[in-house]
Amino acid sequence: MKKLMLTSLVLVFLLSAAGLFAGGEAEAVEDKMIIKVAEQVPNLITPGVWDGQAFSLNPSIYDYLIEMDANTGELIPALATEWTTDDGIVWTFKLRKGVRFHDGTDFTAEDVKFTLERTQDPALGHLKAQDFSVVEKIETPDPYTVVITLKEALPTFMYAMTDYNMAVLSSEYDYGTYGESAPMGTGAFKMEQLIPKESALLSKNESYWQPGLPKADELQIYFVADIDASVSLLEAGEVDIVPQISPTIKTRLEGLGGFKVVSPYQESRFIAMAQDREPFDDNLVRLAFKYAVDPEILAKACQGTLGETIYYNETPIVNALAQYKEIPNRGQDIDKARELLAEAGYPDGLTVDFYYGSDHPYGTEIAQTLKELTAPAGFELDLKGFPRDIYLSQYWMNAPMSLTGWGVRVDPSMLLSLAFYSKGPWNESHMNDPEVDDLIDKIKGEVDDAKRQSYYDRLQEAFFERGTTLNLQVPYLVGLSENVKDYRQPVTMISQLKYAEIE
Amino acid sequence: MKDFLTMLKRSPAAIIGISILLLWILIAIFGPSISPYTYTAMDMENQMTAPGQGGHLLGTDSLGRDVLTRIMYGSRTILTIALMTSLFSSIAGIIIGFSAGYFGGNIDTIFLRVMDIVMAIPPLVLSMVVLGILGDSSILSLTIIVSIAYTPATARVARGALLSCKGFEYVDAARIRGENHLYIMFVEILPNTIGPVLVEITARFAYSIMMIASLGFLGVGLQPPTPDWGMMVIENKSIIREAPWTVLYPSLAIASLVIAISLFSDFVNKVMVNDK
Amino acid sequence: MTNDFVLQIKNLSVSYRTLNDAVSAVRNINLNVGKKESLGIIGESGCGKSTLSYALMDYLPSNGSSTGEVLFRGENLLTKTQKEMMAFRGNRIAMVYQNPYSSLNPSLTIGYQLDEVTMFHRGYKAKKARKASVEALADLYIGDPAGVARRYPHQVSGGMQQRICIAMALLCRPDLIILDEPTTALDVTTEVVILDIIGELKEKYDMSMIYISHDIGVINKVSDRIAVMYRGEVVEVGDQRTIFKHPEHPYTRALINCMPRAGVVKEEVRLNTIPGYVARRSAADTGCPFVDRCEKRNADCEAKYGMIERASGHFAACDRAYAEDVPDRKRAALKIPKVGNGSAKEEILLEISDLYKYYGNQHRRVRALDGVSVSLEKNSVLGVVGESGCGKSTMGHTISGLMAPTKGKILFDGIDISISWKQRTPEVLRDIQLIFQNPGRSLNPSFTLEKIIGRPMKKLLGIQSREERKKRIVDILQKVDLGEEYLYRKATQLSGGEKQRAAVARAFSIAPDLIVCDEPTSALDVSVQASVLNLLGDLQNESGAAYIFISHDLNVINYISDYIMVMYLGRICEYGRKDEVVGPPYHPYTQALLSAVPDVDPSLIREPVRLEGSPPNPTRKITGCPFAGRCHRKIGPICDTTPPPKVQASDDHYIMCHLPLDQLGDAELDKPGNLTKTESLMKTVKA
Amino acid sequence: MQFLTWLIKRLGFVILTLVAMSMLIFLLVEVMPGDVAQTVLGQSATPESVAALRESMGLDDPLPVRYGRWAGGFIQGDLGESLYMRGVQINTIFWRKVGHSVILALTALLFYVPLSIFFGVLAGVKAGKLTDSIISFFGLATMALPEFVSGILLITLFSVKLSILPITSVIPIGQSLWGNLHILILPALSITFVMFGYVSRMQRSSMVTVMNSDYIRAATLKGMPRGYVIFRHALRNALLPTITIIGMNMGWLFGGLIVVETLFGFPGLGSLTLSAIKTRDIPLIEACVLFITAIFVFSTFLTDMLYVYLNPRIRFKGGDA
Repeated sequence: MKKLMLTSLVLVFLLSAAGLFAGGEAEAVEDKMIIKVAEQVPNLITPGVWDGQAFSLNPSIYDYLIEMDANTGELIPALATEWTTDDGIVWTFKLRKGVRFHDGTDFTAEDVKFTLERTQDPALGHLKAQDFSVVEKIETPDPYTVVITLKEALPTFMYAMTDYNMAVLSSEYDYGTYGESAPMGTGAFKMEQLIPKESALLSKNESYWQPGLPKADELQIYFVADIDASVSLLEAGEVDIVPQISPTIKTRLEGLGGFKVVSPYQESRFIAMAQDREPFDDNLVRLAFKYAVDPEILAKACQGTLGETIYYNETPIVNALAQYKEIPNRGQDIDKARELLAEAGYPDGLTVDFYYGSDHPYGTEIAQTLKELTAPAGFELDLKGFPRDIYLSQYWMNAPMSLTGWGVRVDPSMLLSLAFYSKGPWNESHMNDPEVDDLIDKIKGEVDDAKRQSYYDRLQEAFFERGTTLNLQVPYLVGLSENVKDYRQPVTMISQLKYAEIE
Repeated sequence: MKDFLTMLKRSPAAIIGISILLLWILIAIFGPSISPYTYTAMDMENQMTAPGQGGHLLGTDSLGRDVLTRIMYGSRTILTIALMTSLFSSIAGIIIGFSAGYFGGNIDTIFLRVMDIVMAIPPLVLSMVVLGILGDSSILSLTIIVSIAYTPATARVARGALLSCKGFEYVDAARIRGENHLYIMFVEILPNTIGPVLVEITARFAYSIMMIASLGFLGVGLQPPTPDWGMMVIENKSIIREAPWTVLYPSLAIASLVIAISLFSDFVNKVMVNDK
Repeated sequence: MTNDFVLQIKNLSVSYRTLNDAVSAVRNINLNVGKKESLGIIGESGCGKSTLSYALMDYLPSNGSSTGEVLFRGENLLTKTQKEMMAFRGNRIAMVYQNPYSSLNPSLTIGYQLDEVTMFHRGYKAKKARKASVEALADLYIGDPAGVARRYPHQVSGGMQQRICIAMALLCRPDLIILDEPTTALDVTTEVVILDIIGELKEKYDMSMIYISHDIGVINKVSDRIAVMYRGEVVEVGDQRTIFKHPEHPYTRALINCMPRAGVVKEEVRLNTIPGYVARRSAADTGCPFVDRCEKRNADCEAKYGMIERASGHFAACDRAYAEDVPDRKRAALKIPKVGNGSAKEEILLEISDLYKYYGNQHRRVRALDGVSVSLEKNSVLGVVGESGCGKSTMGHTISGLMAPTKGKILFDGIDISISWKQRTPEVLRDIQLIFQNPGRSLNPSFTLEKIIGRPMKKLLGIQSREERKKRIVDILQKVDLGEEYLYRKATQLSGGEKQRAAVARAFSIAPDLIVCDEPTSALDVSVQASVLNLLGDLQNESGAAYIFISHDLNVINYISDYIMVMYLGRICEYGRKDEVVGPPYHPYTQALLSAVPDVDPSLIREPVRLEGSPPNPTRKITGCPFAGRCHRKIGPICDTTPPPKVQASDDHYIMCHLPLDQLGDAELDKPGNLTKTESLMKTVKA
Repeated sequence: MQFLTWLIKRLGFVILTLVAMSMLIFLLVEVMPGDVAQTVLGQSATPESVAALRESMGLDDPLPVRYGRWAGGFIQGDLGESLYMRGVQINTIFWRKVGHSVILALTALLFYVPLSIFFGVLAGVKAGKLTDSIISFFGLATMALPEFVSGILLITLFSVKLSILPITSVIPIGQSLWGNLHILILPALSITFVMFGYVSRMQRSSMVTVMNSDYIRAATLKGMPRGYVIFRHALRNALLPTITIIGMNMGWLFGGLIVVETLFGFPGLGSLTLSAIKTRDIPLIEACVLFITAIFVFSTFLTDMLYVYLNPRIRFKGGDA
């Protein structure tokens, strides 16, 4: 028996020793610049189909027609060298010459055409199907020119090209060959090895069109489901970049030293009140709810400070955009809220089912805080939290009240027609307001900036008066080790790791 | 009963176990009503305060909710679910296991095979798959699913207990008296299997607590803001360094309750089964 | 003389600590075992005889402690460490246990378990050890000893296992061998052979022996001197005949008198009983251990209590066995007329014809009943006797309805009841009752006696009023000598004898016509057995119910029955009135059984008939006589091929045998064809 | 010959169980509410596209046809295509994770089997003494801690305080598990914690039973040394129930792996199962659950064989003289 005991002890020892040696092995690798990222996306990379493409993997493999400058917010040419339109209906894109896909084939107008037409494939369920349904026809007069004719004028159409779903694919793209196991684009990095739900290894695209880029030789991405695990890898020096960390971890990392936390942009959390069903069909109830909310508490619950890291307003337009109109918060007023509720016919309060994705960042915190905050005014929120994908596929769009995360649309009009237009496909609050519809139509067709802005101003006032949504802006935080330089991620959410380097 | 108390006096482990269990039951019954907070009440002045500060005995979590209050409410949830699952699975197990063991023959063979098959899926995996796919974990669905997941095991125990009594001649005596099957199973045999059945119920009780905590940990258990201990651990895992109490105390609660029940179960086993 | 003692026990006491107090299991024992002497220790269960044997080996559980001295050839074993004891155990003192099967390690071969003894104690190498083991097995007349050594314990029969255990004990030629009820778990015909071997080997190897048993008959066969133990004390020691003929201690006398034995029948003698039961004894309890149950106690007897040499070599703690100041209790025999003898025949109550019962499936069919026909008169007792596996219990169970027979007919009062309980009418269920062997198992431990006895009343007599039932229960409880206070006791709170009385009460509570008694006394101590037998006799006489009394003990059967049926392998060997069956002419098997039964009276010990081997596999289809394989009177191939004819010895006595009637007498024993002891042992070697 | 018949019968039953189990799992997963096509296409799906996908996935076929197709694929080693990672063959990711989990499970076995048997035997031999009480209480306490609680304790001790073992069991890119065996230690230890209590208590009670048996008494009274009695006479018999327990709990062990792998981010079958469930990746769920149950069935089968081999009473059944 003692023998067994000894054997097991020896085993433990051997295993530990093996571990130590393994640790040493990694350091022996020659002098390459390697950027290591840990993120929660499992591995999914099919462009157009899932949100996870916003993470590091896709933007490194693929390119877009137009990029956004992370610092200035200006549009900069990428695969398209210039884009022009006269009336907002016919758009001409000139393409960059000499760009090659990772498999050596040339990048041409056919590829762009394929990428755009793919959005309308019904079996795919492309996330941009709605945005591009406005496209009438796509012509390729020569290999480096694409002419797009729209059904109606859309002066901000070029912004649609910056969306993360619009990575330019080779026209030979299909699941079988270039699908999830062997993705291929024109991007700064080439896929070397992909282990789904585990890790991906990317190497520098030596023939990248942008001279001097990418700066790193190798990109290593770990798919770690658990954010805490990712952070511990960062702390242990195993990785350099961890996106989507929580404010608490931010505080910790900053306290530890050797790390920095950046917030490239903010995301929105829309609290939607369905306009077509009880009780929020009555604007008094919506107003009552708005009066019951204390944004400061909400911000604290999200571990931030209102006005510094967290923003709150009653319109869907985020404060970082030029189109935003500053309207002061109405402030919490429980008495007023009760009054309004009584006026609406609910003197004893009311119960509402509140649906949300329980595993989405900030989801649980916001839901629980709202429940607490609005209870004194007479609202009883019945929390219905579901895993995010279940929430989205089964409950979202069909709930009296819901909480959903929204990425930033660089052009707010895209968002408005999607989510607040009465016939909008993602009109989660079932908003049906003639004035808002009218304003959205005007904004989309208006070429003159000042006029367009005046419509935006009026629209935001209308939202303040009778809108169906509350917008909580939460920071998107990325934890970095101190030696990471030039981490860029514009509001398009596309990380531009090609600029990043390790000192 | 007197024997029970005498035995109890001689078993310090059982006394500890029963005391902790009683304490938790008392907490579950009275705790919430003596706490100045509710389990969702947020004290935004005191986010992640250490135990003892700001009027929070065991500190607060990242939303400023009182950890002690949440643990007290949580004891209510977990005790209720665990008790119900252990009772339901035991009752179902007794009915199934007794029928199979009593009638024997093909019924028994089929029963054993079916149980083998169901038992091949670990209860945690079974519950996880069903709850995960349903996506909606209420106290009710959790109770039903965990009960079902545990039923094969309890049925096996019940069947074994019945078989150990079935050979006794008092069963034969009842038969040749013309008693019907139900009478024999539930009036003659059941009281004599009470030992192993009670042990099974108490052991199941402990397992249920671990299972519910584990499901909570995996995120397929109860949904927030229900104060579930396992969920409290996972919810606060990311702030374990900043506010270790938010993880430590729920963990301790789980451990102490499971240990207490296990000690109690051991004692029941000693008194009701081994001494006979 | 003192130096000749192999073992001297001086003032040995053993006590156990329990939760509440200390229990005195063995106290103040003084015994000597001389060289080559055989000491028998007799006592009822719980009297401390096994504890004594373990105390001699200095092997007590952790809560036990012993005081006194155990001098083995002058060395006090109790002061030795466990390590030092290793040199004695199995080497100079060896032990054989009651249950051979559980005493052998199931996962090691027999050879391995034998070899290790000499390897440790003699330092033998594997080969030599195996040689010694094989020789030891051969010593025990085990055929193919080398082959047996390669087997596992479960692959040999119970009798063989016990022989292996004995061989193991003898490997190192110990000075002293302790046998703790070595034959209790075995059938009588097997027991005879084992006892023979023990006697022979004791002589061969000049061993001293301590033989422990609850059965005076067995002790008589193997012991020179006998020690009687009661509640931890030796109350009397003396040589075999003195103890039987002139017991001094009232307990010894009472014990001998409560055993059914040859010539003791219910018509003539009422068995002696000892009131009460053997109670546990606490360490604080002093004085005469028997005083509570003693009929002969008087005011000053306790003062005079003490072990005194009453005659040369005869020690007793009391001399009041025949004290006349307290007269013997009257033990009037029942006024039971002998049945048969010319008196008018009673009506037939039960008629069984050609009854078959098979168990198992096509591959492995056990023929438990293989064509049995018998009938039973009203108000009579049919004793069914046979060794284990002969089908006697199966017969009882088919009659009582626990199972339906495979084939054949059972007519009860003219009604066909060859069906199981499921199809029987409530009347039939009521009229046939079954008393089980083990009352601890047949009374539901969760219920009170009120419910246990009241339930059949409610169910089968339809008495709905609880008060009415209660009245009747109290009546019947009083009949079985249990007071009203037992009404609310649970079965677990009763002693073995009380439980069986309660079971009897349950059977009688609904006034059945037929009671099947399936070994009702074999789980009980002799003193308790006697009272239950008396009770059964009384109640039968009183109620007029008929019994089918099943037992393996011919003495008990002989005592209680009117008719006896001897069974072997599912068939009847012999049937007849009691006196006809126990006297010649006999079936050879009956003869063997009768000769094998150990008798209480040492003067009656007969030279036993030794049977070969053990009963054959019951799954084998038998074409001839079932007993042919072991029969000492086998004629030839005819026995194996042709079923024996029914030889009618008198009107109601027949024998199933190929031999003619005149050759089935006693005298035939010594005729050629019967084997000598050694020959028969040699023939049992069939592996 | 008899053994062969037994083996064939037993194997037949194993196959039967697997078939029945696959049906059960298939039903369990397929009968659940929610439309697969809807789940795949998500929020933006139009009724036409859902219908198109249903058609192309064959979801409109009757249940038996779908089961036949699925099971047929399994038999040919085709685990199907992931729903969530569209276009990815499950085969390409599944076996790597299974390999990792098997290595983890075996490591855990290497830890807890000797440990718990050793301490179980020790407690059984010293039954009623202080050693026994300490071991028994320790066993109970570890058994009562859910894996994630003991795992967090281990992390706090070894990773946070001592910093000698990694918090997260991630395999560095370009390396295999074999070069990183140290990441197995903490997960294996947390499993050991739970299993130790369970197995050591079983071992203790079977040891106590055996030590109180007649044949141990007989062996002692044959003058055999105590150590010899324990090792040669008691251990083999006392190990039999433990072996059964260990074998029967293989499935349970894999269940426990889910929690442990999730806690440590270990890339194995357990974390794969959880992520499959969370993403409602039905083919992947089916593959994972079927594999876990298959492990249970086969380990039970192997345990039975081992039991028969070690137990002469069964091995030579029917070989009576």
